[in-house]
Amino acid sequence: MSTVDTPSAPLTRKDFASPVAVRWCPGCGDYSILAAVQGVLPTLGIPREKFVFVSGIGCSSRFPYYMNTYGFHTIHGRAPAVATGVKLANPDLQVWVITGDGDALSIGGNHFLHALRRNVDLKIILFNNRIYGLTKGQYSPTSAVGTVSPSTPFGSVDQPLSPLSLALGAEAGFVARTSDNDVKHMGEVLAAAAAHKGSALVEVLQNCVIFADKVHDPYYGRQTKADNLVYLEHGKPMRFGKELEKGLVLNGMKIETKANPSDSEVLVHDAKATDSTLAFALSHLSHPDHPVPVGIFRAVERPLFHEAAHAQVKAARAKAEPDLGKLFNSGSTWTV
Amino acid sequence: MSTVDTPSAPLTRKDFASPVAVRWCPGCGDYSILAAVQGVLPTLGIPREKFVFVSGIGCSSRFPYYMNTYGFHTIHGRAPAVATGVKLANPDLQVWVITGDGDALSIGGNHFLHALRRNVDLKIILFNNRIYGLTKGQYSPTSAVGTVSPSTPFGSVDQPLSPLSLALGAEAGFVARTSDNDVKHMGEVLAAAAAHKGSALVEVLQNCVIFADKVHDPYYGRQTKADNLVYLEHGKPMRFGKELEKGLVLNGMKIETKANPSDSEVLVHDAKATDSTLAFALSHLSHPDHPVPVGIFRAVERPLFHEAAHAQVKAARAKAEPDLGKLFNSGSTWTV
Amino acid sequence: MVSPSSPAAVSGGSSPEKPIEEVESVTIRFAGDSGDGMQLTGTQFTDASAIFGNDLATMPDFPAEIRAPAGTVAGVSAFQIHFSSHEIKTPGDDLDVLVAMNAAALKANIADLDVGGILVVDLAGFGEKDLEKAEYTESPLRHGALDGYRVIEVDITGLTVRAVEHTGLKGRAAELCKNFFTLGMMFWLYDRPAEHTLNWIDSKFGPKTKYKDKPEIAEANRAALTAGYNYAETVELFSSHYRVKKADLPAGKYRKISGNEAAVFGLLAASRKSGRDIMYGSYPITPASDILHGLSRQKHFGVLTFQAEDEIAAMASVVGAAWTGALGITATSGPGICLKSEAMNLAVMAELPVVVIDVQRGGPSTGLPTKTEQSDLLLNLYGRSGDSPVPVIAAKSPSDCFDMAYEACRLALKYMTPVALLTDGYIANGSEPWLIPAPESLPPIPVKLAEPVADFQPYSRDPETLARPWALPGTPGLEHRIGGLEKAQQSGRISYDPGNHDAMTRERAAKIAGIAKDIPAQAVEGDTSADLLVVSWGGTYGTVSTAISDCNRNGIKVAHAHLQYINPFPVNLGEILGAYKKVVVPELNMGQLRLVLSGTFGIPVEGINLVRGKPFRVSWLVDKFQRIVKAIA
Amino acid sequence: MVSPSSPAAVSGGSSPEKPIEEVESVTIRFAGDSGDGMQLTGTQFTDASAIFGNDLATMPDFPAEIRAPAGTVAGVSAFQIHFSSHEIKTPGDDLDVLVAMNAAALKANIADLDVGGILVVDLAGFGEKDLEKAEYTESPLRHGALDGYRVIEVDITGLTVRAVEHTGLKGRAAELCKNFFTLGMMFWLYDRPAEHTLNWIDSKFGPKTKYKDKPEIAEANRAALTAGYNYAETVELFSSHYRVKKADLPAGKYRKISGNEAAVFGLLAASRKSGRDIMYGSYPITPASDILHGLSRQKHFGVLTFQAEDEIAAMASVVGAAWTGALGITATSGPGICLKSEAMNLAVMAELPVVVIDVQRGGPSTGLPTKTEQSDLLLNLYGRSGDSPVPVIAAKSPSDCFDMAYEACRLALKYMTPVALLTDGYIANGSEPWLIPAPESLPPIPVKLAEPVADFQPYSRDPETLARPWALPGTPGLEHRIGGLEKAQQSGRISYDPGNHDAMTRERAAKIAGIAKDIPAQAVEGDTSADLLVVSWGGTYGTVSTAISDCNRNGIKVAHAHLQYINPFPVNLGEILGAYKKVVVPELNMGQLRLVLSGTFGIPVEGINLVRGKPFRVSWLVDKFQRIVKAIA
Ligand SMILES: Cc1ncc(C[n+]2csc(CCOP(=O)(O)OP(=O)(O)O)c2C)c(N)n1
Ligand SMILES: Cc1ncc(C[n+]2csc(CCOP(=O)(O)OP(=O)(O)O)c2C)c(N)n1
Ligand code: SF4
Ligand code: SF4
Ligand SMILES: [Mg+2]
Ligand SMILES: [Mg+2]
Repeated sequence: MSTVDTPSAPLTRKDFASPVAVRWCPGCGDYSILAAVQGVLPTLGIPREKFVFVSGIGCSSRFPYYMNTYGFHTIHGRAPAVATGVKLANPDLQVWVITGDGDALSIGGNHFLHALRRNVDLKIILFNNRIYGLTKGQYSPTSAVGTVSPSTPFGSVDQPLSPLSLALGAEAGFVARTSDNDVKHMGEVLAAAAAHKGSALVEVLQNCVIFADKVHDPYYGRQTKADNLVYLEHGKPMRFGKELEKGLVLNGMKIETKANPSDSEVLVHDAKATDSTLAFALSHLSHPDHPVPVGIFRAVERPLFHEAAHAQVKAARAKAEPDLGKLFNSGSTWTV
Repeated sequence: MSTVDTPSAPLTRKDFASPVAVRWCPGCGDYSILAAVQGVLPTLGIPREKFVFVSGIGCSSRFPYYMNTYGFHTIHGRAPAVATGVKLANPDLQVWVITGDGDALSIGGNHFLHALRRNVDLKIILFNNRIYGLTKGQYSPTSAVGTVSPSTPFGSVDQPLSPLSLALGAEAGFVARTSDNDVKHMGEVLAAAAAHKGSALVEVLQNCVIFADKVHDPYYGRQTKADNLVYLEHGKPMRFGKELEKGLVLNGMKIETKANPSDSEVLVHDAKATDSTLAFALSHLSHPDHPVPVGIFRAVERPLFHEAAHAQVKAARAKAEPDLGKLFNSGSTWTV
Repeated sequence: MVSPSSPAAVSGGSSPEKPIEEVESVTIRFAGDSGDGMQLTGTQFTDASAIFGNDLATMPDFPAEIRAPAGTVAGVSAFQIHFSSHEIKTPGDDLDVLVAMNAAALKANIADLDVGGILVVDLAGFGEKDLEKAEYTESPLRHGALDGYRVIEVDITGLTVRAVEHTGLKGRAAELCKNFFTLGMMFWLYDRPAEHTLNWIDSKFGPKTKYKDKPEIAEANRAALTAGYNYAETVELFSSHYRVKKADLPAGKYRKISGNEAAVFGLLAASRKSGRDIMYGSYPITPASDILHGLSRQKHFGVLTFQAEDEIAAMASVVGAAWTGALGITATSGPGICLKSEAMNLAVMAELPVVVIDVQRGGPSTGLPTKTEQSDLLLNLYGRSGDSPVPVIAAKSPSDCFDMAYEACRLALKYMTPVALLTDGYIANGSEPWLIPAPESLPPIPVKLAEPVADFQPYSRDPETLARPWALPGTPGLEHRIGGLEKAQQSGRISYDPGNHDAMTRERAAKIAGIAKDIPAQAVEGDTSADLLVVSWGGTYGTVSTAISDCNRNGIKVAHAHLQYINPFPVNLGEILGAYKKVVVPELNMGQLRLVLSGTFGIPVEGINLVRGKPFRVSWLVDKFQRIVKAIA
Repeated sequence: MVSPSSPAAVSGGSSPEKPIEEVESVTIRFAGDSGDGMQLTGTQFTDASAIFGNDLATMPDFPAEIRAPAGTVAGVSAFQIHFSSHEIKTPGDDLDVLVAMNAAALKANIADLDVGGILVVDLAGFGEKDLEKAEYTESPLRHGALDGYRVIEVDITGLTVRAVEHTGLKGRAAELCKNFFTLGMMFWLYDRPAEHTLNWIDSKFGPKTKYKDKPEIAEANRAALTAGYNYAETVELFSSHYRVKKADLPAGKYRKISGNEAAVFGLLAASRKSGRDIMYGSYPITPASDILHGLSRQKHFGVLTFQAEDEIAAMASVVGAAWTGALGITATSGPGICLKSEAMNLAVMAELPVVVIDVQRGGPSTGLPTKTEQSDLLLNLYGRSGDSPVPVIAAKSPSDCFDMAYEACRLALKYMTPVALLTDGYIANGSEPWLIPAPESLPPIPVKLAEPVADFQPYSRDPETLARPWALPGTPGLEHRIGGLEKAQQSGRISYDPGNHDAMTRERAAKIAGIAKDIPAQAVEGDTSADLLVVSWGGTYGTVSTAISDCNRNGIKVAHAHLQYINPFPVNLGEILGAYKKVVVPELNMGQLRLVLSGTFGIPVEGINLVRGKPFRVSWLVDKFQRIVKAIA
């Protein structure tokens, strides 16, 4: 999107707060994500009217109402498809998609994966609270096996999936994870997603205080964090632990945790590797067997869908005038 | 499914041929896939009535009409969902899903990935001709960028995806690839899929003589094959080339081709690795930069969806009688 | 003051000090913040009244899907109960009593309080902040804003905190008991027994529960209840209290039931009676989710519940299951029906027994997810490509959801067809007493499975029902192939023959039309000598029939035909319609049944249409009918 | 024998030797195996006739989606052309000439050949194998099976091979020229000029093409054409040949156009006239795919074509594009409409300009994908949850698809609403001459975009059209949020207010109903003094109006109203219906418009219904009308 005509006065987070009263449960993780986004947008040098937020349905999908930008609260699971139309119709816009684990991965799985495959230039924020919040607490595709919910009183039996693994399976170019309890990290990751040319998926570990409270605490809690999260930084070794005494090492193609490893053996993160194997392996590290990686797993540019589509139009226009008369009279005609 | 009551006389391929005249274009790759399946089924020791073939819509999806088993030619993209219902309703059946690259990956992407994620015990054969055959030749999600088709006269601009990468991103336990021009290999792979407990995806490189003729020839053609296909066998080194003079080696997490490698450095295939990283890396090897792997990429058992679902029913039944009177009178009642 | 621990102390014995008035029926609405436990309070009051022997109807009113900030109008949750000594069919129009736990609750509900009605407010909910959140510039409790009501101001929260002090509970925890204090006041006011509630407290927080180490909780709730009861009695709050006599309902054993509960029971009953296990595939959506929740707790009935990835998969999975021999069932609301239509159409072509329940909500699009409406009728009748007839039936009340769910299964299995069952958010969440049937008394649902024959014809038809045979995968000798392409008559093979398509289209239509022979003739209630016939359907039965009784009682002659079967219509419907000068259809939509009636019978039919996300007000209907009758004369 | 290389030799100059008869109109069907090039032969004959100046109508008949084995009935491909010296509107009922290139083609088509009609068969297509594949036990050419037809047996394949020998072409390659030999025979029989075809051969295979190094191909085709022509003339094949005079069509420049081509042109014209670029999102489906194909070749008109992953994404993407300022368009067939309904409903709520084209095919479910039907009318009118009105219009002929596509865009943009445009497989693939309009002559399509204002109200309404403003993302000062939840009047914010929902529901309805003021009044054709009014809609115009002219010509009085606007109906329609003793609606469905007419106007309406996957036969309709008129009298 263009960054040409930045507005006279620099924007502040206030400029992005809509007049509507925010209506999530007190303590919901969505608040801090909203704050993080409102903190990042003013730093991008893009005029406010060029931001568009498209969402599906879910607690998370109420997000656009709280942003003083263009916003479209669409239907369940279809936000990436609607957003694709928005971006194609006006490539000059920066289009954000707000979605949940149910919205994106359950009913919306197909549009989610095809938007990533085509590399439509969308910034997708997936609020992963591992539950269906809005419909009062049914389990979701990211819920652990055995999750007791209104629809699974005896525990869920579906194997969950990782949004990031699925995204990489669909050839996503930018894939990241952050958490609602770390506003600074959210800000950095969201800024990177905004800067990335092409579709960018950001999974936010989000807490639903009502239906899945503390679901992420075992790894992102204040106490648990140090030993259970590993921060990925391009070019940096993958160390974690209170004294960074632990590290991730490679055994064949398997990533394992090692105590007090030498610098040489610790895996160094390469977010720019064209090959997505490392990112995929990292996307499968899950609690409790492994530390949960947060940060940017992959940031590789791929051809932009809207550019390629518009290039064909430009090329065609360069060759021929849009002349209706010519069109009507093409092919064989006769006069009476 | 049960293999208890095998029929008196052993079945032959004839037993699986339906009376209906087969209606694919002369030379279509679908014929040999049909032959391969009809060759494998009699070897499984399963009575004919226990086989069910469920398909979506497409040339490939006509398949069930040609099988003298139970068959359901459903609607476009929904076969995995229909088949899930079939398997849940009667776990005793061996349920095969016949689908195409458009049917499974375009309109049906969501059901495809969720069936694999849940590990529904379906044998999915994906006829990948990299085109929409039935609707006369539009490009598909597996068509190369630049594919000229009726809907893309200036060439397609969508980046394609690999069905196997996507399946692995969805946590698929059994993932394989074979080709319509190698009936023996098809037979082996299909037999392994049938034997695997859980969902099994078999991608068949299939030639559409009408709309994408020879699309696979650069790597599976009689001439090209030796240098461009690598046969994966569990525990065997990944060698290829006329004299097996080439091999796949690991460079960090990247798989590369090396000429005349030593046995020690050649990657040895491990289809049973619980970690799907190797399979994922292999699923990304594509022509012309790499040889195209065929064979079984991954064969790892995961909990069976229908077993877990029925276990809950069994457990509940063990605890309580299905007593309507009790049900109606549960909770607080009063008498007038 | 009686010891809080003795239930007897508060059990209905009317107290001599205060006069007690007989009243016929009463409507109370408990309104407060989502966090105030109003649904619980209402339910407890309902149970007490039910057990006491009144007839009753209730209507919860949840805040819209979103969680609203505490104290705001959007966050108000309410529960209405109408209880009576005679038969009633609606939760009532105007309120006799409104309980408002805070300013927002007052603002959102005061309009419905009858003139002269009792308004109970918790003063603790009318502080500066509360007024602000409710967007009151000044307190409604002052300046005579509430003149004309019998306002009763009580510091419910404060009194509750004190009443539970002895248990050690403090702060928020203590305040949370205020709904029981309120309940106690209402128990006294309407002379209700408290046993049930005390037992409930015990079962929920008592020694046998996970709260066994927290006896103070049970104790506090008991104390609050008792304190409220005694407070109402001692303090000069109410000039008198009231008694609503037992209603003389048909003898038998009753329970309270909501529409969604009743649907679950009906489906389970049909499964048992037909001997076919249920495969329930669904995707959560308001207000249908409770059917999924309810069925998934009944796995011992052999029910498989499958939470699919979306409505398309949910529908497709039950079609597959039905083909395989299960009773395939799914439920959703409007947006989900849109998504199910293509796969439901496959079931029409494949002629398989599936039941599709549409718990209607406000539309179009996401619309008003938590509000009721009847605007999916045409969608269910005609929302599929091609000529695609399916039976469409509708439940008329919470308990009727049992009968109609049962009937939907019977028709699906007997005629090998998808069946659409319509309910709505109002009857799905509303509840009423249900005379518990004896399982033996339910009509049988015989099921005939195809048996191996020489040359099996999947599309041969039963001469009487026109149903095709049900041949289950796994049966030796019945191997066959079906699908969504047009089939040849009898053989079921693909056929592009022009004549065959025409014939099969007519066969499918005839099969559904023939069901008319198998359903009850249409009954007419009210004054059949009237010139005006009112035709209604679905969840409006209670309000419409009540309005019509009122009319007839006041000498305004009106006849009433309430439809439970919309496709096919009962055989005698045309005749009935023809017998009246004027036919009017009141609907919670813009005139959908009206169109179908006119379109089917080629006669003029007038509509009364309202889409406010709520049931009709009886008085509003009475007025409409009155005008129309006047106009005819 | 004339030199094959000289076009003049075969250019229409009638040959003295044989008598030449004048005939008014002729119907020919070319039938052969999918591989025989019958579509090409038919197209060439059509072009020649068009250029010669006849009026004409054509109808291709492809084999069903699946590829059938060569030589089987399922694999037969046919092309029918009706050409005339007077105005015609249908491709004809009975055939004057049937060309059958093999046994299967004969079997599949002989039933339509008129008694005494000419049957041309290629003997090479009647060998053992061919008869077997066509499932003939014995050759239909023997045993008088074909008595009553003028059978002309020619070894077309053999003669063709010999005729092209000199070019060096052999075997299959040589045989492939047989369709040109056949064409040559027909050119002679109906005295058609061959220039066009000779030029076509040149443009396709000539020196300027990729075949320039294969001159033998062009030469062979020319030779075959000439040989066929000369063969027919020299050998005693036909007793005489025929001439069909020029028709006196309105003066002007013409081209041949199919419905799908015309739709593409109409959409492009609307885009130019409104200044809004098209965003076309679609998913391929028979018989709508050609609109996607056609538009994707016109990118220089600023068209973006997006082949989505499914119909849901296709619909959703155009909704997003329309919100962003594009003219959002999608097309599909029945099953796709089912899938689009939820996202289309979002466009109803969001009030955005999108056009949804349904090229109808045989249903329900997958049905008869390559056959025509009119059975998606109710789906388009009512197949969405809630009260969800959209304009529904229908094209009546191939060329009318241009006007109606243009009109659909005009309505969508002017009223900010999704518009449903119905065509069908018959008019989409059929073609007719089109009097090419001057682009300047097309009505303007003004578009007003919202401009920044102080307190922008996204749901304020234009007093005249009730349309809401179109505020494009990217415009400073118009930032706003919309969605699928009910909106407050004016502000467009979420509103759960009961009164607001009722008011907004009525506003949406009033906006669409108001379009009636903006569309032409309904015209009545035929004999307006009749007692019988026939009302038709969509693609049946040609057959129905022809049948009605025939009736009136034979003194059977029938009036005809053909509807292009079904929602809303033209303002004067009710009045028209009221003016006749009887109203009858012939439809290629089980009575969908009939239901809507009765339902809307509360009068009895009778249906004539046929679902054979084909257009009506004019003679069949005439007979029906005749009986009805008799019955009235
Ligand atoms: C077509 C359709 N089906 C179902 C629903 C009901 N529904 C709304 S949101 C939702 C799931 C929300 O879960 P998620 O996407 O994780 O969002 P969260 O509320 O957790 O933020 C469902 C099932 C709907 N609105 N539309
Ligand atoms: C809902 C719906 N949309 C579109 C179609 C049209 N359609 C039928 S098959 C098909 C694609 C087939 O491609 P693929 O799955 O690759 O199968 P193939 O024919 O190549 O074997 C399409 C678009 C349909 N039948 N139903
Ligand atoms: S239900 Fe959960 S996700 Fe939804 S608003 Fe409340 S806390 Fe947040
Ligand atoms: S079109 Fe292609 S895929 Fe379809 S039957 Fe013919 S060759 Fe096979
Ligand atoms: Mg969630
Ligand atoms: Mg394909």
